[in-house]
Amino acid sequence: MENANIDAANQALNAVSEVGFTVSNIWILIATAMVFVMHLGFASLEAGFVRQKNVVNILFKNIMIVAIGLLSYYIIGFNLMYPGGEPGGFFGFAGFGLSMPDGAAGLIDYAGGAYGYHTDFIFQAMFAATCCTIVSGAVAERIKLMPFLIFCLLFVTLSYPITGMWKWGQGWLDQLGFYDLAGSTLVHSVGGWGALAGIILLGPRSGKYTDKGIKPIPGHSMPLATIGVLLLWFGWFGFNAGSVLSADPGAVSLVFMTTAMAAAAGALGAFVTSTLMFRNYDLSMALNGILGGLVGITASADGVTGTEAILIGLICGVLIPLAVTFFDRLKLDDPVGATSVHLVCGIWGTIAVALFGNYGDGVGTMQAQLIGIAAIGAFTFTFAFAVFGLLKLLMGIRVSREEEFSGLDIHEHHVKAYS
Amino acid sequence: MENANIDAANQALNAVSEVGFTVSNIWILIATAMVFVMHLGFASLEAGFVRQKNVVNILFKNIMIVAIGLLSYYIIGFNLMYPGGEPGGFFGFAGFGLSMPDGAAGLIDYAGGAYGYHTDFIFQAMFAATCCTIVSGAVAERIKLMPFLIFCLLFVTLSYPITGMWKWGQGWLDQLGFYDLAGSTLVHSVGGWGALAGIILLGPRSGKYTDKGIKPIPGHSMPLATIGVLLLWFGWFGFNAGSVLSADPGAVSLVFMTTAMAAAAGALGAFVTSTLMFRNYDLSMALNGILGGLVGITASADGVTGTEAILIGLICGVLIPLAVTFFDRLKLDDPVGATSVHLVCGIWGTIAVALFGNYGDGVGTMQAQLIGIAAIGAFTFTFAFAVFGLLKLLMGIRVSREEEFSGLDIHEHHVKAYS
Amino acid sequence: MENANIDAANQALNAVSEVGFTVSNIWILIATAMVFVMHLGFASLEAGFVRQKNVVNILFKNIMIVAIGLLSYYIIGFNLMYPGGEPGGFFGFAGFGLSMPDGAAGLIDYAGGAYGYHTDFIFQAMFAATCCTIVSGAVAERIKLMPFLIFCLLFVTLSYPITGMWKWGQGWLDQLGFYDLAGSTLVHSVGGWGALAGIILLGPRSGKYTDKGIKPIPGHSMPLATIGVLLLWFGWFGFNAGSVLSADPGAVSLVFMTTAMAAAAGALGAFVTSTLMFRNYDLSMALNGILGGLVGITASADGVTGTEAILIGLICGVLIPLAVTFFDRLKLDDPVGATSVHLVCGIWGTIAVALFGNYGDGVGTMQAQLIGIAAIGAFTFTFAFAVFGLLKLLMGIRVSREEEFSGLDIHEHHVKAYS
Amino acid sequence: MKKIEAIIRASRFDEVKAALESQDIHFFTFYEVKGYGHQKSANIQYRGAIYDQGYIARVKLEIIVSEGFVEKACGAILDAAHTGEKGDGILSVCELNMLTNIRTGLTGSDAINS
Amino acid sequence: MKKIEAIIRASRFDEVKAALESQDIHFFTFYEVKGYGHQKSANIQYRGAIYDQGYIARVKLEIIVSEGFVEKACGAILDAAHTGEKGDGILSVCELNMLTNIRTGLTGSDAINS
Amino acid sequence: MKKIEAIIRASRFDEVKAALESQDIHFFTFYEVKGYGHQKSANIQYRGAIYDQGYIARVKLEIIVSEGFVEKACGAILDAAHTGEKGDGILSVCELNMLTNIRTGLTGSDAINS
Ligand SMILES: Nc1ncnc2c1ncn2[C@@H]1O[C@H](COP(=O)(O)OP(=O)(O)O)[C@@H](O)[C@H]1O
Ligand SMILES: Nc1ncnc2c1ncn2[C@@H]1O[C@H](COP(=O)(O)OP(=O)(O)O)[C@@H](O)[C@H]1O
Ligand SMILES: Nc1ncnc2c1ncn2[C@@H]1O[C@H](COP(=O)(O)OP(=O)(O)O)[C@@H](O)[C@H]1O
Repeated sequence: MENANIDAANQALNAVSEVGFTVSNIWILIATAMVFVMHLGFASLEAGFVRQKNVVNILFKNIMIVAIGLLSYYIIGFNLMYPGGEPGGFFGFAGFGLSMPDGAAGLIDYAGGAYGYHTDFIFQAMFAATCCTIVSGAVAERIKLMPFLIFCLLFVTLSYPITGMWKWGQGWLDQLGFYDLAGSTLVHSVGGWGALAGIILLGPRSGKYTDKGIKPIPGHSMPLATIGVLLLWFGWFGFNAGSVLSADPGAVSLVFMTTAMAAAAGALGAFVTSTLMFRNYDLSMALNGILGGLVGITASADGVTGTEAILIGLICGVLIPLAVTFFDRLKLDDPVGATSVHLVCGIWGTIAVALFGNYGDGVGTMQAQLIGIAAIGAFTFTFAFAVFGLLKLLMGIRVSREEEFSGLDIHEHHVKAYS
Repeated sequence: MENANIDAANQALNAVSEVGFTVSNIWILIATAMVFVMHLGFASLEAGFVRQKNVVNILFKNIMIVAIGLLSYYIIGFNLMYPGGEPGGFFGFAGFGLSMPDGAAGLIDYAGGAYGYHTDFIFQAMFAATCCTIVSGAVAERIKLMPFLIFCLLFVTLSYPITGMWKWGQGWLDQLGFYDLAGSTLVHSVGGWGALAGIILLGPRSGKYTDKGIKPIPGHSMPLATIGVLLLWFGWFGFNAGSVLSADPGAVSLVFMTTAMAAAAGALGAFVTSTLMFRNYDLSMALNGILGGLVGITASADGVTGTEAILIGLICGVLIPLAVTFFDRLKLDDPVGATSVHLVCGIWGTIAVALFGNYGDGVGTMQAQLIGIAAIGAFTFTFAFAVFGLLKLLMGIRVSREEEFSGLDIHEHHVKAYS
Repeated sequence: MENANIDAANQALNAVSEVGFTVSNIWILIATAMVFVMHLGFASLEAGFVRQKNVVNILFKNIMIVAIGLLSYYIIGFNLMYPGGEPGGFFGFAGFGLSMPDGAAGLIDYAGGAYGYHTDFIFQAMFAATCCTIVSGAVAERIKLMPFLIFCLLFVTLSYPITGMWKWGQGWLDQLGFYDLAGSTLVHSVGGWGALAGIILLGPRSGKYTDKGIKPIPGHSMPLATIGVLLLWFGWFGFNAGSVLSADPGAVSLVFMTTAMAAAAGALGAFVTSTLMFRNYDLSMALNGILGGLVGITASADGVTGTEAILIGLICGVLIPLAVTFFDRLKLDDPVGATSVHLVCGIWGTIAVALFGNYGDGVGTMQAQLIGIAAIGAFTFTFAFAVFGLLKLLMGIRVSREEEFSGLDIHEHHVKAYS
Repeated sequence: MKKIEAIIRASRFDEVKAALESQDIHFFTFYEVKGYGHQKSANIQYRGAIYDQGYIARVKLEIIVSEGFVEKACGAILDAAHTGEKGDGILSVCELNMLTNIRTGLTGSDAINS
Repeated sequence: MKKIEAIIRASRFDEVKAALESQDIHFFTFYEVKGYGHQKSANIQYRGAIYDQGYIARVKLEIIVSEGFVEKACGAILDAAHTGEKGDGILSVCELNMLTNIRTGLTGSDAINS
Repeated sequence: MKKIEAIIRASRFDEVKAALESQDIHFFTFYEVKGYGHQKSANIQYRGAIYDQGYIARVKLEIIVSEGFVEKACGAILDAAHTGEKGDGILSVCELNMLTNIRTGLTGSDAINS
């Protein structure tokens, strides 16, 4: 009888864990769908920021990136990033394809009742393709399609999972105390470094930097760009709050709040700064400001207060017009501002972890953060530079002048975006 | 032993409450993200309904409204609207910024296990900016940027939270028995009254009302407007069903159903009415009909049957073309139909609470509803009129004729929406 | 005392079931909102794939389909599809309108604790309209508005629920062992058969098939089409994973994964095949490939491995350019490729159930699947052909040549999509 | 050299092009213009207000020919653009003082036979 | 027959049209063109870089009239298009060798009085 | 007064503009046109079907100059628009009967020197 009572109570407790698991798991799946929307956001934003004659090309690339990203992460990437074995390591590979443990081991026991194996995979897979999408915007309007897709395949299959493993796969950076909630460095800076390597090797779009100064090449559709940014903001709620990796009410709601505040502050910061700098209300800067704020808060969204989030975002917003102008001065032509948004704000956001919130002690954390930024930056930039460089040698990465003038759409796809 | 059993059972019960809290909380956060999408919806809709030459301007305004709305609600608005103290009051202020109670008090105990403090804030903050977005559409294509942003700052920081507090902050209207689930009056009419004040003081776009009659000024992109309306519909599921303020299965699923039925009926009502009135299948009317239906059901979505929801929505749909024609006859120029959708249908939806469903007794409820509509209308209109009036005196609110002709984009932003 | 213990434990167990119910129910409502987004996806995709002069028309149709679909499903459809009585039957009708059982019977007891009555209705109602949206794309640019809306009303009120009942209403196909998780056949092929009947009776757009060969009529906006497809993909997560009809962690996360993998593989398959066939990187094919993959996995998303999902999707992708070319050779003009995507891949996806995964024994299952495909195909095609044929006789279904040349927007709606 | 200018219905463009080709005239320039004439435009109706959009979208052709081709070209256009309904458009011819082919530098009728 | 061509400010189009109508000139063709002249365009500013878009969007009118109408038409345009500010545009007249109405086949001044 | 009309490659517009400016010709009008000529257009390919889009997008310039400037203007254009590849375009000159500046009312060559 006594035992029966205990059994009933235990049964209830088990049932509770199961329901708790169900909640967390479904939340991470919903977050996955929201992260998926970021691909749509990037596609819209980048399409809006290029000229009409290159719109089909950028859409095609972004579509294929998602497909290639998901497939290659399924076959190789996931097992390169979360190899299971040896914490603190530099590299590991758990074999090709998925191998879900049977029974509870693949479900409620997989991550301590927070999410199952398939959930883990699909959430991480959605993230993976993001780093290529970031590159695609920066190299737009002049890169050849095929070499770009090959670059993406290698970047998302090898480079991203390896550096990702260093932190999220319990690798050496994790051991060191490096912190990056959802990927200010692991995703955004990684994309930014790839973008930087690309635009250095490609050179600017012809006509951008003239003797008489910088000729702006306005994007062909501001509504498309705006839709893209707001969709990215929406998706980012899933990106950051899904990275809590459970439905823990305190953490998830904090992340929602800090994410929103940083984005808003980013818009404000970029608005004020660009208005002062250029004496003009520049929509593209405000849009980049939002994205900057989002990138900046990505590392620390679960550990700062609202006011700190506003500060982090505000600084991102201020950085955006400065960075855009800076890269332009170096004649590094980036049609969508990907390096300013993802690289600069990604680095700042990673540093911010050590300045705000309550992540370990100040100095130790700062050291870990700087090492992380440097190590991942060095690896990624070298990888991307080597791959782009090799492709340049082997098959060329830039379209001909004539193709550039008449547009990649008509040359590579034989259609026009609008008719 | 006995005690051990009781402990186990109690432990289980506690665990259940916590999971229940987790579910409710995550639902309201997801609803928050959906409400966020409404900002994208408004931006698209309004951009679609204005002329090409003013598209960047309207996008810029809508972006900045979200940023300003979130930030000012963080600093002041939230504590003005949910001051905690003295139920039945007219005004209260709980200090600047957020102040989350420690431990369970800010989480599971904050709202009886339905959502935590940060969730409460961010959900309400997403709502707040909406009222300004409504104004932005109505005053589009002729208002100066800076005075408009100042108006928004004051409207969302002071006016919206004060009247909001009357009901949702347990103020005097709540005490009176006034009912408004998600804000037919508190959000939509409030926006509508602000819009009305604005268009009265601004005057119509030049060329709209001529000696020869009304010259329609078609919106520049019907796809953009349609995308906007459907995104609004999507977001409205979060707006209304999130306002249940828990994941209560009965209430949330009822709200989903009534919301969808009213929107569908709104489309049908506007379609039939406008086809009869104008002998033309007018897409812009069907779109406004959907929005009208959504605004109309917002007050009562949790207490009416599907058939009642259809009736409420149908009447909204019928009202739309009548209201649009009515405002045009008064030469009140509203490019996106915001007053017809948000003010007229908002009032009707608030009245419908007393006619349908099971909210208290008929007469008493009707009285409360009418008092609520009148009081909030009077306060908001006066506030908005005063602010716009003052701004008109101090800095002017309308662009010059020449700017209007060549478009706000080139004059205020020095770019074109499309190139 | 003993009893008190048991009571406490039981109380805990009851509370757990209730929370479990809350989770499942809220998930299916969120899935409903995601399925709603598919209507926006279809509207964007179809608008993008038609010419500028017919954009308002296609948007108007898609808006009205949602409205008509929801309303008619409320009044008749739902009770035709889920009549409650006699499993194994062919037809049943449970009376007009909704009739939610009181108390727990309409909530936690309604579907074994997975979802309540209203949730059931609204989730199914969102599905219903989809089948008409599929038709609308295929018959675009030449069908008259009124007959089309009448067709939709009949199709969604009668044809879709009747065949739907055969499987999902526990009708004779269900008894037979026919399997179709979320509607490769029940939704997509049904839409595809309707589309086929329509385009046969309508004839091609004038100028499409000339003596000199097929003249392509490019869609007017590739960004719009791309946005549409990615929104559809997003919505499909809700469509497939919501069809699990609970938040069961294992099933839902499997479905998320297989859905994503099939879509990615569909893009890849169509990309490679169309590049080989046409020596051109055709964006419209890659987009159709994604949709094809999604349609293909819809029947079996809860029972195949990731690798099988990739295979299913890949074959869909390969089928797309072949099917498009095939229908073009038959001079069946389908501006958006609806028949290729929804009919061809829908049939393939339904067959795939018998080839992959673990649904019953091979031969028996294959028989059931083929019978299902044939029976539903025969019924639907006959129904659609009869209705379109009758409408053709009674009122004509095709616009005049002149209207076709100057566009349906100016003739039926008196506006232009862009100005 | 003469310059022929024709303002035609957008819906007759394909026919006119074919007619010109059948007369061995393969070179010409065209662009979209808007015209007021006998034919009135369809009304635009938006949010309950009706208005006369006024103009009709048309295509304008410009063809430079040597004297010998003027008649053939004009005949082809007059024929192919004709429907008999209001709105068929007009055809004019004017004199050019000079014509040069930019690629070859040849002038006069050589400029277009090269 | 004469062809009048006027390049005017887009913002004066409605006035010019009304002035022509008041002179009983209801038929004409127009299209959007871009011009360089005294009036300089507003600068475009994007992502911190400023540039002179260069051209100004203008409307070009083409009106074919018989000799008797030239003065009336030109007078109406000169009047209605005038603002006195830089950028008012120019008006030119040239001779046509031939004019035919495509619908009626009538030529010369009959072509536009039909 | 003469009107120079040139149909050039869109890709040579910047060069032609610079060449005109170097000849002190700062005023002109241009617009986008479509042309059929020796140069054939890229094919459009969509959903498996290929088709010849036919025309090529070009820019048309109109420059009104007094006699003295005709040669300089034509020379500048011929030079700057030349690539030697098929598709360079053509240049024509015709006589104007009258030219008036709308702002100043001045006529003839004064109309463009004011
Ligand atoms: N006098 C004119 N000057 C310039 N364009 C003209 C003139 N008359 C007609 N057009 C052009 O020709 C088009 C067709 O003219 P319309 O009078 O409608 O045809 P029809 O002469 O066959 O009745 C007009 O829309 C306008 O573009
Ligand atoms: N010589 C010319 N040749 C061709 N177009 C001209 C010429 N002069 C002026 N235009 C056109 O007229 C427009 C107005 O000229 P502008 O010099 O700005 O006006 P204004 O003469 O009143 O100062 C120019 O933008 C251009 O399109
Ligand atoms: N006879 C003509 N009449 C009108 N436009 C012409 C004529 N010949 C050429 N053009 C225009 O010039 C453009 C270039 O002509 P094309 O024959 O391709 O160049 P090229 O003479 O250098 O080979 C054509 O696309 C067309 O717009």
